[in-house]
Amino acid sequence: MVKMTYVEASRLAVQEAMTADETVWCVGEDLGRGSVFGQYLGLQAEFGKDRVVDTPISEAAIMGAAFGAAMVGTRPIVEMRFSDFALCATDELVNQIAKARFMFGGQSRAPMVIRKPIGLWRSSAAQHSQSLESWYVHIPGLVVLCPSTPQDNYSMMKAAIACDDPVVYLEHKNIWGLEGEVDTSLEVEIGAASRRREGDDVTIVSWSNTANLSVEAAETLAGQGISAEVIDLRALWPWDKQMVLDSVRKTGRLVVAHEAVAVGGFGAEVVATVAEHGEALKGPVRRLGAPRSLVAYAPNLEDKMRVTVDMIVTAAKETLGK
Amino acid sequence: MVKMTYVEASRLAVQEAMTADETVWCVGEDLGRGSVFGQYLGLQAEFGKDRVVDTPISEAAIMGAAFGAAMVGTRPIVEMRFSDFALCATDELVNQIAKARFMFGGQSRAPMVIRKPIGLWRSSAAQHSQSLESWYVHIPGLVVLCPSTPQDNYSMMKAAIACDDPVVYLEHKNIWGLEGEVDTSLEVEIGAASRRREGDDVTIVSWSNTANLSVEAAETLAGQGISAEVIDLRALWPWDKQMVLDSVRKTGRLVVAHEAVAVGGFGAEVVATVAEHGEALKGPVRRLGAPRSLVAYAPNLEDKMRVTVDMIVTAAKETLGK
Amino acid sequence: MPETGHNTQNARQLLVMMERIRAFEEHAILAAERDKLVLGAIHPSIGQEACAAGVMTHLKRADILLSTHRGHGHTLAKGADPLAMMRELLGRTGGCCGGKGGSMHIADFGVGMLGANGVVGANITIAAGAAHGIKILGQDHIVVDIFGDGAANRGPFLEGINWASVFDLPILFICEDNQYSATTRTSSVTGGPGVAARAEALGLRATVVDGNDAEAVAQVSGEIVARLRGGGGPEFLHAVTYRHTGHTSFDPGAYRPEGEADKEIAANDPIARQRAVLLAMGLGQDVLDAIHSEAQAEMEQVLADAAATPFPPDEAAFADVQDIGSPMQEAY
Amino acid sequence: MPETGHNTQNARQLLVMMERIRAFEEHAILAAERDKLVLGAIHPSIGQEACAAGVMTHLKRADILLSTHRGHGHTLAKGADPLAMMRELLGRTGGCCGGKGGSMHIADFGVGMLGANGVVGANITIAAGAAHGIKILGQDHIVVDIFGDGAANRGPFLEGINWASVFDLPILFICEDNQYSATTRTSSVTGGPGVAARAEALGLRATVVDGNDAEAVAQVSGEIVARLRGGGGPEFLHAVTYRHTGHTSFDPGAYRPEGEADKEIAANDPIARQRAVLLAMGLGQDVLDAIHSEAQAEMEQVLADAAATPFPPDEAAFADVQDIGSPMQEAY
Ligand SMILES: Cc1ncc(C[n+]2csc(CCOP(=O)(O)OP(=O)(O)O)c2C)c(N)n1
Ligand SMILES: Cc1ncc(C[n+]2csc(CCOP(=O)(O)OP(=O)(O)O)c2C)c(N)n1
Ligand SMILES: [Mg+2]
Ligand SMILES: [Mg+2]
Repeated sequence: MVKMTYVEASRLAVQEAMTADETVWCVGEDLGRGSVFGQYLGLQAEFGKDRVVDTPISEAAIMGAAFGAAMVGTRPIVEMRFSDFALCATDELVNQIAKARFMFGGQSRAPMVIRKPIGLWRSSAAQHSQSLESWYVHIPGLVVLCPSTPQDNYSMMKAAIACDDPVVYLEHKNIWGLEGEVDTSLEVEIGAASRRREGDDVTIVSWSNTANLSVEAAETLAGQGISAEVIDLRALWPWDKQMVLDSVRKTGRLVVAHEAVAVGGFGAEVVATVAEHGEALKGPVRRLGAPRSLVAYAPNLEDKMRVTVDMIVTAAKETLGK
Repeated sequence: MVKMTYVEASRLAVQEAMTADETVWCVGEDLGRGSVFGQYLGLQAEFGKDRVVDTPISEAAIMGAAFGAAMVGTRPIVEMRFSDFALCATDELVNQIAKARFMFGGQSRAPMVIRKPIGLWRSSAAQHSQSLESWYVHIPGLVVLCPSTPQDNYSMMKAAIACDDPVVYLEHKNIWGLEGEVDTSLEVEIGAASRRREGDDVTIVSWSNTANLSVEAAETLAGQGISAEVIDLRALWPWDKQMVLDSVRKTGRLVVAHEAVAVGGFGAEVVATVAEHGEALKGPVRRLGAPRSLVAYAPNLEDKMRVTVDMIVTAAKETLGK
Repeated sequence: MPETGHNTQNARQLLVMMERIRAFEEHAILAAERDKLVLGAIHPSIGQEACAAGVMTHLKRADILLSTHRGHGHTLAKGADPLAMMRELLGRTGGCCGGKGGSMHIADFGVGMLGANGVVGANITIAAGAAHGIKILGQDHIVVDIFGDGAANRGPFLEGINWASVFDLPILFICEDNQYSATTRTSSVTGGPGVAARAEALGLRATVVDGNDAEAVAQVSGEIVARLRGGGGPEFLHAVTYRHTGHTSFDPGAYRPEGEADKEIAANDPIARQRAVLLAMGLGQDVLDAIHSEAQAEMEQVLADAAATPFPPDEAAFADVQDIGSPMQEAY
Repeated sequence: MPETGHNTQNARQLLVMMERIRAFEEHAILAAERDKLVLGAIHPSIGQEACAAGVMTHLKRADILLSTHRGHGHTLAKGADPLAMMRELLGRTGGCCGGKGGSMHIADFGVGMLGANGVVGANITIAAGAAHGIKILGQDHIVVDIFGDGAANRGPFLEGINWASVFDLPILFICEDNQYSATTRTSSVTGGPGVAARAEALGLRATVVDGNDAEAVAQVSGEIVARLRGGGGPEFLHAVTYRHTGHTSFDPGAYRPEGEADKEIAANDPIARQRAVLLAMGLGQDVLDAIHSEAQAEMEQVLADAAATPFPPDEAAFADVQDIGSPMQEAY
């Protein structure tokens, strides 16, 4: 067990994977200086400019070229800087990368990790704050991961690099400095959720940084005599339906919480799935997400878009009729 | 009432709007020859090349330039040809058009109709068959419309052009030739669903071409003594929650059916909303959409991605325990 | 007759390949229109065969090719099996993409053909990346990417060519310019002196060639390929040609100025021009006729065989999407 | 001293504007670093003021300007109120975007400034469209779009400039080239002879100017604007300058070669150079000092006033999203 931050954890995973496999390389803007959040610090010095590649500001080419290089046998790690800018490479990701293997009848593979930091950070306004994980879950061909802890950002990054499918890897911009113990021998199976806390009264399903807030909420609830189970999905495709269904069967109550806009968010998929399975609930379902508005620059307005610990606590209590 | 096809209906609406308002113009590839499906046939001859503009193959510029022109006071109708190609202009639509008014504190408007023909047509494979309506619903700032009949493609196009918000207007590629009576005096309020058929036993919620299949399914069900109510949402944002909730309250049973991939589709939003409102249901909920796979070229494989009339009938019967 | 630097054998090979491409596409059109066996759109390259034939003579199997929606000719010339291709157009088992891609996504990775693309211009960045990958892996083959004149107005043209320029990649970009972007005359929507100037402004050496002259294409592309194999940087070739048909096999092409197509076909058909080259070299008309008939016969058989092949098994609809979270395990 | 073609009055105005821009940004940095009042990133244009000052002298209020994330100078020079701008940077009521955009989205439609943009290169197509709209409406003003050297590697550069070229629009594209794309030396990721060659290859007349020489910028942009007003086609201006600070106010810029910044600042600071011009014209040092102090005093007051302004009302979080389906009626 080593103590490290969320950003150090994924950096270590990348560094180890690059050491172990010569075909793994990183590509994106400003990587030689570590990229915006220090995710690549030191890697160019260690592996050289040909394996930690500084690119022009050409998101479409970064994504498209990485794909071409993946098709001929390399394993690129693609840095999009802010998930918002990745929208400049949507055709490349959705029409090309996600579909090639199928369209070409299995002739090609795209073993790529596509890193798109998501989420509210601080006064970054509408073009630097989005969380669009539900988009990618809707696209067949893609694996979608949302690590929320240093341990997961280590183990899931390792799993993502090892995966032969294109993986949309969504780190959260607000927790680069989050510290935690990391066991580098721990392997995470893609698609297995993490039960961050056990409980009997209500199930809280979440992912990314909101999972951390959900754990906090569960602690508050515990202080009020309510036992909440927190499931951090970690992977949104494939996702751990079974753990969610089992938990809801046990608790009979469900809160789903995420940072993205609620309307059309992946929370809808979770709630709809539970509804379809006909689980008998003992209280109303609660789904928390951002209102269908935009992230403003002014901090007080920005805060209006946040799902907070308090909101999760309140929602959990509502499912219990409290 | 005049009989016309789905494609003629929207063409007439565009032609009338251009006649009434000099600032309305159309922009896209090959418009002078009517575009791929004849949506613009005759309009360049009538309004000239400056108002029915043939563009380079530059989706990003088509979208971005139309937005710039909208900001200075024109009302562009933007043709994306196939919704799939619109992914080349995602930054423009999502980061720019949808957000500008808010980011600029209300200084700007983007009165645009963005036409993106969706859906399965015939042997068009994975890059020419997508339905991504749920993506756009998830983006604050956008209105999302999915007309399914000639009448709606007339009236809703009129409403879309009159609307001061950016409207993502999703026509379905497989029903250009669908005929129907059109009353050109009929106005449709954006956000009002259409009750295509009344019924008491089960509510079928749908949109776009799947709404037409749902009407067929309801006819079949009627023959088996089951009375199905078919709600064609027509607008996905804003959407007519009230009509859906009222209907479900009446029937106690719900099927949601759409052509897009089920996982992360807008059907999840509908089911989740009904669940959150705690409507007491008398049978299991059914959500129909494409499997999370890709559209193949071979017709038999393509068919595996379809939601059919039979599937809707079966799902409705399942909600009734039959 | 142009200076060729080729012997009769090479010149003859060019004709054979062009005849085979044309015969393949003529039969594809028959399959679509007469037999209703091709349900999706096909984009014939009839009239544009010189580029495919001329360039591919210089590529080895391990070299990589990417193409466009109008890619049958390139694929065949790169060495793909026409029966597998025709099966693909008919959506059948044994199609080179298992019937899942169709004409617009034709690909044969076994011969280094990494795909046509349904999105105009999208392969430009992907091809640059294939060359980048080759460089990272320390391999010595080269990449050729062929696209249309319309693609030069899409962003990936700038981003992909700049990429190749910056990373000094072993790639030849070819603009096979048939002068039309679907139904629009490309010159009417394209600013500036032309695509070669655009490529030069991005740092590439650019060459312009008569794209209806198979001999000339073979010659200049041979020189370029030699430079690339010698470690030279990325290059650009602008080959001007003409599309004899409409944009798709369904399109009569009626928007073209009266007489334009007839005139171009009469004056510049690359097959007719190559026949003239061979006649001038001393080959007999009978030999030319035999080349033609053989190609026609080959593709007639190919179509018959393809039509007799079954559709793919239904399970293929869920195969080859992804390993983890595959719809074969979990489709909803 | 360059040939100016300006009288002292004009030369003085250029200095005044540059001093005001610099003072504004220096106070913005103070607000960020000393006062912790600016929470988001700000991208100072210190060292790059010549372009803003020189070009904007020729624009009327109705003319349209678009800019980048590094757009304070352009916006101020176009005529925006510095207090409204500083309030925007502090996210306050009365900010030019109501506190909702911040530095990266600064805009003042009232003076024709249609926005900075957080996405590199995105405004190139939007600006072309603004010019297209003007043409459709039969109006006679012009559009100026300013972007950085890094933007020339994005697809919209090609698509937007080609668009302006094809539709012959009244627009001037300016590449304000500070030689860096964030922390990367732009020349290391840019192929070919330069951005002007790229614009020429797309059909635009292109001019290169010393972007640290306000007089030269004013002169050439005056000529270009006159041609545009006279109905000339779109043009391109490449102004080479240098960013004195790091990429953002938080960035020390340590990746720049030892001594580079010091040398550039000493030799090429546009304000120092313009002072020298004015001294040579006979103005006294006291006048220059007064211009400086006035600008500083103005912006000190602006910062104090902005800091004293309240944050926007919470309801603003839901306003101005859309009319139909507005979150004010329906937020979930
Ligand atoms: C991004 C994109 N936009 C539009 C289309 C529709 N489309 C298919 S082919 C074509 C014309 C392409 O012209 P060109 O690049 O010259 O190739 P050609 O068809 O002439 O071979 C168009 C517009 C597309 N496939 N992709
Ligand atoms: C599409 C996109 N990619 C990346 C970024 C991150 N980014 C912001 S500014 C910048 C550098 C831009 O360089 P340049 O265009 O030269 O402008 P400058 O900052 O030098 O004024 C980058 C990479 C972005 N905002 N948008
Ligand atoms: Mg063409
Ligand atoms: Mg720069």
